[in-house]
Amino acid sequence: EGERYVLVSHAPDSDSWWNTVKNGIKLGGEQMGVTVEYRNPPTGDIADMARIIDQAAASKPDGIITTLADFDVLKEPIRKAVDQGIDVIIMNTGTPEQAREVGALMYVGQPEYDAGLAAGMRAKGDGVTSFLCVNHAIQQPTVGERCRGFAVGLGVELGGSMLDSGTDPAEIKNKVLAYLSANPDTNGILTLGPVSADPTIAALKENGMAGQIYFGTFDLGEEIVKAIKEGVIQWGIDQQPFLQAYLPVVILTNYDRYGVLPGNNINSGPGFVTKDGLEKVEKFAGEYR
Amino acid sequence: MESHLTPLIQMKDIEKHFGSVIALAGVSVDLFAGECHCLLGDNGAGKSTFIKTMSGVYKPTKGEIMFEGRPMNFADPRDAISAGIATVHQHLAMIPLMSVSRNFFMGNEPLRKVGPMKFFDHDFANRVTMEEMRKMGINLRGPDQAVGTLSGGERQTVAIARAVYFGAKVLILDEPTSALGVRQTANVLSTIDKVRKQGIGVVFITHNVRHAMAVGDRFTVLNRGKTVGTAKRGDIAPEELQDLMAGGQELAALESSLGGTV
Amino acid sequence: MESHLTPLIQMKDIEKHFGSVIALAGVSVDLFAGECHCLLGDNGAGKSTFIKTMSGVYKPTKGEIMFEGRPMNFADPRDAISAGIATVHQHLAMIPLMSVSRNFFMGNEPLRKVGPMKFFDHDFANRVTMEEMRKMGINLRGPDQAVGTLSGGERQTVAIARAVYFGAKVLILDEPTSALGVRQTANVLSTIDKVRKQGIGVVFITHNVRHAMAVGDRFTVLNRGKTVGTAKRGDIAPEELQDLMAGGQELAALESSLGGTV
Amino acid sequence: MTETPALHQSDERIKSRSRFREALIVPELGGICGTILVFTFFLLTAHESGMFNAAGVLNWSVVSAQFMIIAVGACLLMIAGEFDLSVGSMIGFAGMMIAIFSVNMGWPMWIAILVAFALCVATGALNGWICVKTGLPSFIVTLASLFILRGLTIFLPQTLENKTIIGGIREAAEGDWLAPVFGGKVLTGLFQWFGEIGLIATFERGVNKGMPVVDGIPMLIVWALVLVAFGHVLLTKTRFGNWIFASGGDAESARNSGVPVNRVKIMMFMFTAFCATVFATCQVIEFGSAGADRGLLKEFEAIIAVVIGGALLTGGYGSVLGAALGALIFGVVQQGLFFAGVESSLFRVFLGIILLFAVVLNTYIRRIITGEK
Amino acid sequence: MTETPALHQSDERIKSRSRFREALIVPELGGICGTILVFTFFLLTAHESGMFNAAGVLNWSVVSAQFMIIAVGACLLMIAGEFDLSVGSMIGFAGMMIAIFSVNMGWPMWIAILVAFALCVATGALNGWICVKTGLPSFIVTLASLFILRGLTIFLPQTLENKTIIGGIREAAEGDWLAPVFGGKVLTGLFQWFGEIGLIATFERGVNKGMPVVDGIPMLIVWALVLVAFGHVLLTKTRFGNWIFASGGDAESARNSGVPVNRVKIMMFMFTAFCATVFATCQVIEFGSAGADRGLLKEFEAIIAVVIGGALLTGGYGSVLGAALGALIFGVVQQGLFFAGVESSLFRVFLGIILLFAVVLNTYIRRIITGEK
Ligand SMILES: Nc1ncnc2c1ncn2[C@@H]1O[C@H](COP(=O)(O)OP(=O)(O)OP(=O)(O)O)[C@@H](O)[C@H]1O
Ligand SMILES: Nc1ncnc2c1ncn2[C@@H]1O[C@H](COP(=O)(O)OP(=O)(O)OP(=O)(O)O)[C@@H](O)[C@H]1O
Ligand SMILES: [Mg+2]
Ligand SMILES: [Mg+2]
Repeated sequence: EGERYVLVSHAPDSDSWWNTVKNGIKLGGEQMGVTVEYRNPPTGDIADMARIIDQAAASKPDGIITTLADFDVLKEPIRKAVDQGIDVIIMNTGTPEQAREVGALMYVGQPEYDAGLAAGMRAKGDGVTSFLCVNHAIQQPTVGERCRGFAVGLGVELGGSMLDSGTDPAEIKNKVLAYLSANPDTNGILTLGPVSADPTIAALKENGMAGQIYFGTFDLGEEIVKAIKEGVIQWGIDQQPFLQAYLPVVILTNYDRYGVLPGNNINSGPGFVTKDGLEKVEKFAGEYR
Repeated sequence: MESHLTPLIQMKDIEKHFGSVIALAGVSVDLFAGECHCLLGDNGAGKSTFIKTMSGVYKPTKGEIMFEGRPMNFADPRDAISAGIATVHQHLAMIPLMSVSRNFFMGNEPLRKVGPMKFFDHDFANRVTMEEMRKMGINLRGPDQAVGTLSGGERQTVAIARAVYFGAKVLILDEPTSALGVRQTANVLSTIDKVRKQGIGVVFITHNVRHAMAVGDRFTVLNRGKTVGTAKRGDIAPEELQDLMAGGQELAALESSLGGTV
Repeated sequence: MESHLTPLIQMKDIEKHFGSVIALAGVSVDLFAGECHCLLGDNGAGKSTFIKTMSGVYKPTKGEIMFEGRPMNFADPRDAISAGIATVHQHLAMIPLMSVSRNFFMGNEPLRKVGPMKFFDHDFANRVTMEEMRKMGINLRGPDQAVGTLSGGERQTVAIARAVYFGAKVLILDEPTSALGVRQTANVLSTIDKVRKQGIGVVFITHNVRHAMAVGDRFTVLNRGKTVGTAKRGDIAPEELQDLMAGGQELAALESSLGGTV
Repeated sequence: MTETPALHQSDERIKSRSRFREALIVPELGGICGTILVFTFFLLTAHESGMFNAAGVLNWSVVSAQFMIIAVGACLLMIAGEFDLSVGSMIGFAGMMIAIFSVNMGWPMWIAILVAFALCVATGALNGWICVKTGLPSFIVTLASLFILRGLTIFLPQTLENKTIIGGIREAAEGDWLAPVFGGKVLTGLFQWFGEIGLIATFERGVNKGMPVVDGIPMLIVWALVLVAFGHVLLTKTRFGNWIFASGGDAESARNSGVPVNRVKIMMFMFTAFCATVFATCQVIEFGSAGADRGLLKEFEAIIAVVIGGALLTGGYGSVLGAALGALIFGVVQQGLFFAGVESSLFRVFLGIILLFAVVLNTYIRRIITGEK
Repeated sequence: MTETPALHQSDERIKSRSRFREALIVPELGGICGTILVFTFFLLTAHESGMFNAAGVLNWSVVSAQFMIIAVGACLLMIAGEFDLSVGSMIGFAGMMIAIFSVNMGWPMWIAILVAFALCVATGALNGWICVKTGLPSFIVTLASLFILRGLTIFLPQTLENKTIIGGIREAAEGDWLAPVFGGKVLTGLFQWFGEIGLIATFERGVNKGMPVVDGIPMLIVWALVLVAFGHVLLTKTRFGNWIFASGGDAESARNSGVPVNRVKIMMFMFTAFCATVFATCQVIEFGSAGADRGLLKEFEAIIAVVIGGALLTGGYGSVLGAALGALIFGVVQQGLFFAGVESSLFRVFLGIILLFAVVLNTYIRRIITGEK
């Protein structure tokens, strides 16, 4: 009873997607009767994140749940935490192999590159030949991996098709419009989250290409779900961040209390959300999905 | 004759401390309408500090200010200005980047009504500025020349012309002639003379005995933050006054080698 | 007698334009060692601009500067200083936030060797500063008082004391006495006198005829950016000089009403 | 009084300069040259990309209008001698407040908008008050507000709603009388007609088939123009404008001359906050959602536009029209780079270079023409 | 020469003030008070959280040391009257250059490091040169470099490697003679012994089992202390220090007095760049990878530390020791908030409030003690 866990993410403060993760640990913590603290580097600087893991370890929690956004940077602090007797679970980014290497108990998440690759292969099957990838977080290396995977899956060069869009919705919208106007042969769009997806939807509605162009996105949000329903977006990749946060809390608690542990890593995604079966998704988008 | 009237301003036992520095240690001065009261004294005697308490820039640490017989407490220079005290500070109150005419009317902008709205009347401001500066002996190149490009004396003249133009009941001049040429100085002195005759009280700070003697009705000498004494015109000789201003020290030795009154 | 020697500085037909403004339209002045050359003239006549070209602050638009007989081209004030020209500008070259002693030695810091390294010799700087200021008649509270808290005259005295202390061959003083009290003025004038006797050439700008007459060997009057003329001491009466300074205009009317020479 | 020589005497000391050259010496000059240059450049390099057809023009106009709205506030504040680094956070905060009030609390949209305005303008006043009272530089004070407002923008929706993006604002705004003032379009009839007579291209496919590509001028642009006009008149034609210049030029001197410097500065902080809130309101009404990451780095973009427009960072000099031109340049360059198909990760590099180029050009032109040394 | 009255006369106009109070009037005062306050606060509230055990102390020390390294540069530059907003981007850029040179191009580590230093210091010099030559405010010039450097930091690895993180630096640094100067640890023997006698907790499992949790003082901390000492001596004890104060206090006056203002400013820009590169090198050597997101917003953190440390944003006044204390306060507060378990989205709110509080306190204490009005 009353164990204390710390979840460390690599996301900057303003990244709204991580909110679902916070909801996951909140619910997990309540249900298991443990406290879970959420920590992140305010600017998304991964070197700062390493210090936060050190700090978390120094405060002697019962376990740490962390992302592995940059293996090189984070392996040392995580391994040190493990060596001090703290149980660690890797979530969200990273790979099962890397998780094993740093001595973590297990990995729960969706390897970004692989998710992008799967999406790219799917899009290729649907006939996409050239694409635009709207990246609202160019400085964050993990998100870009999705584009890279997508390009490889599609079998085309990434080249100039990744758009450094910034986070201002009007600018994203108008940049997408400008890009599409300058590159009229583009027949597929990939957005990397609600921040880039919402204005892109608006852009497509404005230039009349909504529903005409192949459009996939990562992560879910209210507008995205609505757009899937309207047929503007073909699919959204849900990596189920709620599970990425909720499961480690449950697993760590049970491991601490009873010593039980699943025998394998858990891939929480990629799950393709399409028009079918949107009801629950719609209700909880941005909150638990 | 003045003693029968209430003074325009009465400053009683003013003290002003800056942290551990005692700039004024009890100075009393009064000013009647229509007189030119010269404030004299050595460097650092506290003259500027004193007139700043008079014009609302500083609050005195101790002491009382009476304006037209009523105790007065200026919260900031704006209060003093609206009470009718116009001041030309030693470090001029000019904005270098702004044009002469904007500076001239700063805080007293002339307005022109256009329907329900009031706009800055640039034409009027420009005209008056050129006119007033010409009266002081300065020919401006144009009213929209930036003050920052004027010479030191030209700048000072703008400040004085402004104070005189708006001067209401009291005009305070802190070393107005220090940077001025001969002609401009003569103009300022005769302006003081004219203003005084209109019934305005003038406080005039200077280090130049001749300038003081030329226009002063009364002379108050400060030394090291204290009043040394006040004398009426005619009661004191220039040489005596000069000795007082120098803090009572003998200047004879020096003067002889340099030929006459400095 | 001076005409046999080469002048220390010879400025020939100096012109200086600021954009469309012609501040100097051909001014020639020369300065011999051991003389005090007074530069006189109305406000805006171009005196400050002229000495700034002399001290390397401005590059002349046209004209030639000869220093000790050789043509000279100062790229910046540092060059002029190292050539031996010390200047006290009208708008003082003091840093308000810095202490008096740091200001005093700014650009000429005394060094103390500790092994292979050289450090700022604070003790020496403080001692000299207090000493020199005392000589000028100012008692500082301490060498680490910030210049910003000094009175206008005190500040000016620091600048003059500094220039005199470091002054090498030429000392330029732009209205040094304008903000000074009687005692400090006397000190500055006698300092000029002393310095001149040591063989240093002094350029002295002032609006006060009496100050000019007290120490000047030659007088050059500028008007509207041009040289009006140069006169030797004794060749010209104060009243004449005064008329020249005022741009040749008659001041009689004014003077009579204000009592004697301004 | 001595009579001075006749006026014409003073002319001997001024080189003659043509009227044309005189007229050029305005703070807007750099902005004007920059605008001409930028348009020439993109007309030459990107005319085929659709940058100058109706949709393209609207595209960069909207982005420029956004910059203009915040640049006007930043410009007046900068002339008054202060900075506001919290503009970006304020945009996020204002949008979030509107979302919370209207969607979560279910208030009518117009109340939500008005309360958000009141809150933000009060925050601006607080910023100003702290600066004025403590004498601290506004850089530091508003840096603190930057952190605080951004923190609240993340924390509040998180606590109230478990989300950091709140949507459904468009629905909440339906039928409201105030919302169209920020999110609507004007002159739709005119554009419809343009489309019909073929002046403007029409959609060839999709749901809007047959409609004109541009169907009206967004209120965002109207707001930008109104604010620019207001700011310009305020600054150059009124008493208050003189006070703004004076407060920024030398606060001490202005105070000694009776200018209520503190009041002027606080009011300029409030105006900046007002502009930020206009920006935020237009944004949430248009996009229908408020996010915790809105407005990031907008404070810098505002400052950049103002400086390109010829204002001095140190205060006391500048022009609202210049700032508006700066915003236009900034918007056109930013969008133009995308129309021109520049590799997008090089976008920042270009932005930096153009910024530098613009300000250097600005200074240089001013020097050539005014003949400063 | 007139003899002046004896010296003691001048004392009548000064209220007596104790020596202790005199000694307090230093720019560091606010920093000292702040440090005491912050430590007291966290000792009371977070003493059980492990903040003050060996690992905890090391944690906030390292973070504070990081701040110190960039604060020293920012402090001297600020005193010299300029800003550098490109510090954060420079950190990212320097790290990325080291990574590209050593990993991609396969140069020996020491060459990579030295070339990166040369590049960055040259960039600093360029920043300074542009500021000095054009007379533009450094705010704008370095804002441009912020964009350019960040853009390059994203573009270069993107083009070369198709990603924005380059790893494998630790491997490349193995056996190099220069790398340990940035990434090594000192006093490892002493800490070993501490661990043996039980002063420091030891690892419980893994390859390091039985080793102390803290096994030495990272070179980062050594660099911080060395740079602070160097900066302090430079500023207060040398001729150049006087020039720094003078250049920032009033560049025009300093120039007229013969101070080579331009040289001083450019050198301070170079020193700031040097500090940023030290930061970056320590970071890449310690963590083994360079990313495009490194150093984001570090420029503000440096400025905040310097201002908390009592320097004036307008230049001409400040102290390196104060800036170091500011960095310490900032580091302790930032990590302490984590230790104290503050809700992470409120972290920024706290940061903002503390920043504001610190500077207000700073000004206020200075006023009380010096008795300014
Ligand atoms: N803000 C301040 N802080 C500390 N000391 C001050 C301040 N202002 C003035 N002083 C001190 O108070 C004394 C009086 O200064 P003040 O400027 O009033 O002298 P003054 O009589 O006008 O001299 P001057 O003739 O040189 O202008 C001086 O010694 C000065 O150093
Ligand atoms: N930087 C500048 N830009 C434009 N005009 C200038 C500049 N500096 C000086 N001037 C002009 O040049 C003329 C000469 O100025 P200067 O300062 O040399 O006069 P001065 O003789 O020193 O006057 P004063 O006795 O009042 O100090 C003035 O009319 C002034 O307006
Ligand atoms: Mg004075
Ligand atoms: Mg002059």
